[in-house]
Amino acid sequence: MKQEETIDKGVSRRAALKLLGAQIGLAAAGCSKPSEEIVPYVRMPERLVPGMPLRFATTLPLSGFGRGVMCTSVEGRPIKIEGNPLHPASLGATDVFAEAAVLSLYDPDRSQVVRHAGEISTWEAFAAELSAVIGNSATRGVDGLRLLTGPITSPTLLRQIGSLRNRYPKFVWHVHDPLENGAARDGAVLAFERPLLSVPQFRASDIIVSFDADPLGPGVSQIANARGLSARRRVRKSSPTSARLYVIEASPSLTGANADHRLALPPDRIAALVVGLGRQLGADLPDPHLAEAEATLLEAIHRDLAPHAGRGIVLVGPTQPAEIHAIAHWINGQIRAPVDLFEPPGNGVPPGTLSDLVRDLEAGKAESVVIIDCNPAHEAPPALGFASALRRSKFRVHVGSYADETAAICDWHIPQSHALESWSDLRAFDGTASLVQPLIAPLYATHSSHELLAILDQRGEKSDYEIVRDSWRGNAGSQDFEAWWRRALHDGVIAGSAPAKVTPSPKVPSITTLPASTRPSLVLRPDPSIFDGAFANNAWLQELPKPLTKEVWGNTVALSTADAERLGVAEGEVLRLTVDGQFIEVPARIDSRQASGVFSTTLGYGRKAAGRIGDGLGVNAYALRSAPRARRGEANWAMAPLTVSKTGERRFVPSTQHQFTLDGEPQEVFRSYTLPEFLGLRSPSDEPRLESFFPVSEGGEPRWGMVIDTSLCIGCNACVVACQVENNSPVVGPEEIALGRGMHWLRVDSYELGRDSGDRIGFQPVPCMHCEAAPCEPVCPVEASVHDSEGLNVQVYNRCIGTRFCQANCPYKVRRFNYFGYADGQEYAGLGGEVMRLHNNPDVTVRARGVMEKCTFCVQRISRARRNAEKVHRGIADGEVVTACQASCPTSAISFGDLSEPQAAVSALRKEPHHYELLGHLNTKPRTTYLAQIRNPGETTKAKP
Amino acid sequence: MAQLFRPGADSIARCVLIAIAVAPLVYLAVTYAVVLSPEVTGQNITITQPVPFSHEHHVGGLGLDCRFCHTGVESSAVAGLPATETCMTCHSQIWTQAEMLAPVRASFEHGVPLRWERIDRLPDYVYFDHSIHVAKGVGCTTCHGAVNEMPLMRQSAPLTMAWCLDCHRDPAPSLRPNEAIFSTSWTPPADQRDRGKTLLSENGIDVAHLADCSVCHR
Amino acid sequence: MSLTLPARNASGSSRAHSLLPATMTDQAITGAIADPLLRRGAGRGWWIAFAFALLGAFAMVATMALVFMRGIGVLGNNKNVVWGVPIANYVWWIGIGNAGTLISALLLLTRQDWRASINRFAETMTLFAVAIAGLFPILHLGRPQYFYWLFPYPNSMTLWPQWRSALVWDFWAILSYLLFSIVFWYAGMLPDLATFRDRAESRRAQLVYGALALGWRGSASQWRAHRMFYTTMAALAVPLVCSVHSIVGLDFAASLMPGWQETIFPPYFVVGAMFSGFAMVVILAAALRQGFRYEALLTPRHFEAMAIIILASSLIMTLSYATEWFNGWYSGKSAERGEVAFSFTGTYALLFYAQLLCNCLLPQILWWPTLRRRLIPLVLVSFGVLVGMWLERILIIWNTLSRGYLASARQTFHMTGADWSLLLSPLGLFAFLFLISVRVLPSISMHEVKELRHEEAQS
Amino acid sequence: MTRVVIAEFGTAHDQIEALRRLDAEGFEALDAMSPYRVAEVESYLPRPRLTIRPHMALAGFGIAAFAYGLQWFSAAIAYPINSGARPLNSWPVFLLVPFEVGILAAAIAGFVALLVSCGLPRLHHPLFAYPGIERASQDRFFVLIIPPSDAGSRLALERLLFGAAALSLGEAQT
Repeated sequence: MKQEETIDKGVSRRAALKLLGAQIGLAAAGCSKPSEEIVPYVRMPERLVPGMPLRFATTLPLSGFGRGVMCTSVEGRPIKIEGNPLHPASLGATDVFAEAAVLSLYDPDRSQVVRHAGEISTWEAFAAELSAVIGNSATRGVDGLRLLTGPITSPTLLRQIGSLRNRYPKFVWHVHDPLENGAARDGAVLAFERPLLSVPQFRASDIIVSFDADPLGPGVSQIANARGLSARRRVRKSSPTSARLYVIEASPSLTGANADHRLALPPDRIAALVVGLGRQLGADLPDPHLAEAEATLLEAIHRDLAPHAGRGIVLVGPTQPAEIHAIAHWINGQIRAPVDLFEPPGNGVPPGTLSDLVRDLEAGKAESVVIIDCNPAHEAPPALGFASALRRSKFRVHVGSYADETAAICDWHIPQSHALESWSDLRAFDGTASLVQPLIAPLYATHSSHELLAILDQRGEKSDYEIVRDSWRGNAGSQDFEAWWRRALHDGVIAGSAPAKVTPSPKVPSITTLPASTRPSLVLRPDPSIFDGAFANNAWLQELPKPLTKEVWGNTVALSTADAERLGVAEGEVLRLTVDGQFIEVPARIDSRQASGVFSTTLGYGRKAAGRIGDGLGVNAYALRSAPRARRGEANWAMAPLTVSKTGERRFVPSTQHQFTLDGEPQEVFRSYTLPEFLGLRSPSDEPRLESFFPVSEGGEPRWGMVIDTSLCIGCNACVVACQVENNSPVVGPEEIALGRGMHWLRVDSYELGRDSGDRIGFQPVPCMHCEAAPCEPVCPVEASVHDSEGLNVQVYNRCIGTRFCQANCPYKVRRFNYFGYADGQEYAGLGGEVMRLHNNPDVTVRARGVMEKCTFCVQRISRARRNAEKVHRGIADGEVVTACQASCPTSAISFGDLSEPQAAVSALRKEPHHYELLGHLNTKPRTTYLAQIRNPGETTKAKP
Repeated sequence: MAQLFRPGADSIARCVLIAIAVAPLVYLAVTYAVVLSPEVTGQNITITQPVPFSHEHHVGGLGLDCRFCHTGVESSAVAGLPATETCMTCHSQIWTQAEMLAPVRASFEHGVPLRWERIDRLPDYVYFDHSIHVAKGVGCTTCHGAVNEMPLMRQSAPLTMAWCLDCHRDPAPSLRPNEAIFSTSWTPPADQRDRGKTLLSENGIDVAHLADCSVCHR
Repeated sequence: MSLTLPARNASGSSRAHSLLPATMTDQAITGAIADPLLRRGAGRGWWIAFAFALLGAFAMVATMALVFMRGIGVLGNNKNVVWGVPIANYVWWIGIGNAGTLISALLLLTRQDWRASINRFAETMTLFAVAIAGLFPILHLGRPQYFYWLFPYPNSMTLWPQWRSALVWDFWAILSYLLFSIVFWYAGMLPDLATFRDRAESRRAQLVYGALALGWRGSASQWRAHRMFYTTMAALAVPLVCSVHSIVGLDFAASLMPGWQETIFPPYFVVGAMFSGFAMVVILAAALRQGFRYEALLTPRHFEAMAIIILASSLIMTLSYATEWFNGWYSGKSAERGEVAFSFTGTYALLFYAQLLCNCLLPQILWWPTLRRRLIPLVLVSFGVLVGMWLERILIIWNTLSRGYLASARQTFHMTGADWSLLLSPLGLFAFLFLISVRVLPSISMHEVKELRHEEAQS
Repeated sequence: MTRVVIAEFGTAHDQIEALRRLDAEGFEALDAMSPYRVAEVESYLPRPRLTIRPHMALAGFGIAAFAYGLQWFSAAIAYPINSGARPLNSWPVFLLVPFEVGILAAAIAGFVALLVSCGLPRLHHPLFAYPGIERASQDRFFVLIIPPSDAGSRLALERLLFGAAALSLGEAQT
């Protein structure tokens, strides 16, 4: 609502650069005091007060779907993304991709100019050639014009494509989605006779059974799923219940990590279990011949689902064929599962596939191809032969944020504006639409897809602003459109735009044979950090430790301990994986939680034209994707047969955690109880307090404290990136990580709790503990590490001389040292570019080389809240200070507040029976404390391997 | 054997020994003096500006309120410098041909901002917030000096940490009533200490927090 | 601890001429010590050694420049093992540095007559070793340009050092110890400088030594004051030395990390310092003896006495290690026990066994009198001890910081090229300084040797 | 400026013997010079009270007290900062620095006192002009005697000294 005027009146790029100039001046100010300029505006933009941040609602895309966000902008620079509570795909939280979007915006490797045949060209030249080509085609009815895009939910884009279709009757739109779950769509067709989308409502569930699905893993509905599940797992003294999660999966996923019962099985056995469950519920299906462990687990699931009619959900993942999805739909129907079904967004005619396009290209039927915002040259299965087919077209245009692999095989490359630079709209995974509004004028001469489609449509050049508004003019109804528009922008969500739910009855597909057992097989997963590869040049994401492996800057192939022993493979040994004659060579990682006979790796790596950050990292697993097959959609997720051979090479992908098992006194580190055990716990106030030589001083008020619920933490990492963005934490690069360095203030430790704990992973976010008796403080010789009167353990960067005694003496090892000027002149790869300074949070010092830093409990946010409160002579309310990690958390696992306030949420949490201090026996009196993980396994069953 | 040294050598030797002992102390004293000198702190040093703007004339003479130009001072961390259009509110009417205002007119005409030299400079790691100081009873002239008497602006305080702490540890002598915040003529009354104490409690200033490192550094 | 010499020398009556040959008259002693410096040029051996040492000194300067300019990221320290080679070097060099003054003072107070021949160069060794040791805490800082913030001086920030930090204690300990050692060394050398002044042939040497001797005349009243001062200094030196290395031990012991938080650290560090210090003195004595033909001044009896101290120290070190392991177990804490187990079986186990071999087993050959009276075995043992003691220091750091409390924070240290250079090149710098000093300053105390000879003659 | 008789001896033994005889004969020995400390000579020579140790003690304890005071002032008064919840005046650990600097101060004070007691620096001293005195720091031993006023005693002195194996005899200013 505010943004509209701001943009219209022009917080121009120049304005941003002016401030940039001031910023650089500030940064250069050293001891010798070089002169420093103040550059005021010529005309003051309305509502902008220098130094005051503004927040705007917008929407960020992921796989074509939108997640609503609130973006903080300082003097025209978007610097921080947070969740939009009103948006169904955010609910106030974020995921790693949303948090990292700001870095992509300022990425200096982004494409900045129009290129023709590799040479710098202009938009005008392109428009001229395009109209010539289209004009030429037009005389022949635009026979050969093809549009290839990624998945699209944007109503405006769909409208524009529909318009193109009307204008050129033979025009065809193709969609390429490397992460497509085709089997699910086909399964829905089998069950409902139409490709319905299904959205499970975890919030309303007691029993969740996941057959290789990963609802908590990275994806468009991750946040909503996690929010929903957390609502059913928030175990408190007052509500000692928890939903039960069964996961049967081929390779470790976040969902599996959070399971109460987990069984690792190859994909074909998982299918057998679904068939078995169908049979148990009365479907006419062949006998799956279950092994004992499988049968025991299935029995337990069946026994659990029966009494929870209407509160049980069965989910099936993309590795399963369409029939299995259909059976799951049927099962969900039988148990009245809380799953919403609705029609997928579209514009009437379903788009063609990439295979269709390749076929047409080879047949010479596609003369002109416009590729928008997708990278099939990297992602398409090699067997499809996309690149060679594309070369047969006469006119190839690529529109994208990067001059990537696909741009390299096109004649024209048009730089695309970032989502934070352009107007658009998007639908969430549940169909809710919301607007995308720019937070900054395009940094470079970039264009939006809307502008491009508009000139394709030849209805005159129009700004994306006008195009998007045109799409919604009809929606205002009786309201004044401007008011409606402002409301939609302000809320970040368009009320009533979600499609109606449908309630068809599913039917059981008729199958006679079960999927054949072919082992070893290969299972692919989207990468938890760089997803499908589109984020490959985002250094924050590349350096984000993957939740389960803690690997960064690359990918590995995971194999089970049994397979490793059988093949004689050691950690780091490079394996050659061959499928259908295509092979890749990936370093091995032995994972005890991997299903035997299954090798798994993640997609997105092996980029060749991603940029300075992403190039040459990892191995491209898309290369192993087999060509599209019926009933499995375009994108294959499980491949067999797989041939594995050793290359004799060893290569290690750097990782940030090297031991995943707890030893010594696990109770001091990570506590995990079953629900019955929880009920028997004493209240923490009954526990004896440790004695100390020193007088007890709890400090002044407010007494800031944080409580982290490890039952709720799903390990998604959003907090880690949120912290990095908020606090200007630099990236160090793979070489430094390999040396054991890194700058994340907040890390999520993951522990394998073992089979006795249901194979669950313990996720423990570890920020600074802000110990009241902080071991780091008395050892600092210069008072750089000290306490403030509100109990924060503060690190005064400008006083720090870098003895590192504090970190040596920190039992939690939460301090991070700038061995080089990671943010201060010795940046990794292109991260030192001038434009990169724009992402910095002006409220947080950019640390110099040689100083120690660490979590501050977002002291800048505390300070802002304090100043705001003090200006009007009031106290800080509970919930007024929200730390960056807390704000991002999709499960609200992190609480922060004033411990001296008995009514504060944190005070209540500290009284929970499963509350504990990390390494409490050291008597450091941490202000960050934990709630133990509560598992809810079934009583009579125990999943056996 | 002949004498190696002349009789005067003894005195020289004594002087050398004493110098060795005294040199570190002298070094300390000299550096301390240098660090506090205006050459290093910038105190009272006038900097050449693109336009020789006179606070003496505008504030002292015309009686403009500080907030007329420094609009952010009550709401934001930075007080802000006026946009060129603020200057032009008057100077499109008066002194329209003045030579010294040529840069202002050029800026307005071409949309190129004026580039002022910063006068009161704090290091990057110091987070100073104008609005909270103004809200709590610290007047403009307390830190910026009698700007109404400055034909050209200069930094009137040393802006060292010790100087900041003087007030943060004991704000009472520097606090003034709300209505006098923007006054350039305010001088502490005789019973300032008592009045300051009253203002401390009225404004809810918790002195115990004020010398925390995290108040200014983060 | 009491250090007794073989019985035949213990009583005054049988000590006559036992340490120094009868041919060593006052004149001969002066000549033997002063003339190689004042009347003869340096030999080829010295020049060759000097060339190598110069190379090492340059390497040290280059490494320091690299560390200062690129940042300490060039070293292998990582986010959890935040300390590494510079700190180990610091402890090692300060250990070497402790020995000189300790030897000189302790042996003076306990009236060990063999002290006279070794105390001067041991003190010289102390000065250079402490000076080099003092470089490392600065070198390991992230922002070495601000090291002076450890000093309490009036400043515009109104900030002071944080006196509870072991690093501040370190700062004062090193500073005090270095200055104290300089005073002790210089005062002890005053009469010898006067000898050099009087014996030098060139006018320039006369003037330089003359100025340095401050006009020392050797009058009885001067000797009397000198002795009073010198013995008082020796009495102060012993607690000072013990406190210095105890404080270095407190760098670790005053923490709460497993494997560090141990009350045994201060005494065990002091003994460790003496252990490595004597090893270094043995090596330097052997080199001087060969280089300057000091056979008459540095006799097998000197070496034997030092060998016995090395042996005794080795036993104490072994006991300390055993105590550490026992306490680790006895504490009942899994982190402490795990730490001990980690040192035996963890990442650095091989280095740990090498340390035990060098510090505990190797010196045991000195039980054989024939071996400890021979130069080559003794020097080899000394080299072993020096290596073993460095390993001990680096493993104290690596083992604790690589393991720590949290399983998730375990991390291995990897040495970089700069680490190796920083480890080895200070030896070159030390050799460089020491070689220069033995060419220009009396490396054996002439007046004390003469006094010893006089006392022997009297009795 | 006093005139003294200087006798040179070849060994410390001769020097001691000469002093013993001088003392017995009632001559007043002013000082002795030797290349090392000959403890036995001191009983025959004037022994003014030495104040080196009191000065060292004074400086040592004084500076130590100052150091403690500085720590207390800076940590508890000037800028009281909560460091790991430790008491502002953490006296046990505040004793370490005073100990170190106290010893340093004692050493420096002692050295200054030594120089003062020895009358150093004294680069130019009349005795340095005495021929052969350079061997006083190498291998010769000298005795300085206040010359008797009457010629008879003077002769007795000379006889005594030569009898005590003096190598040479002379007069000098001191």
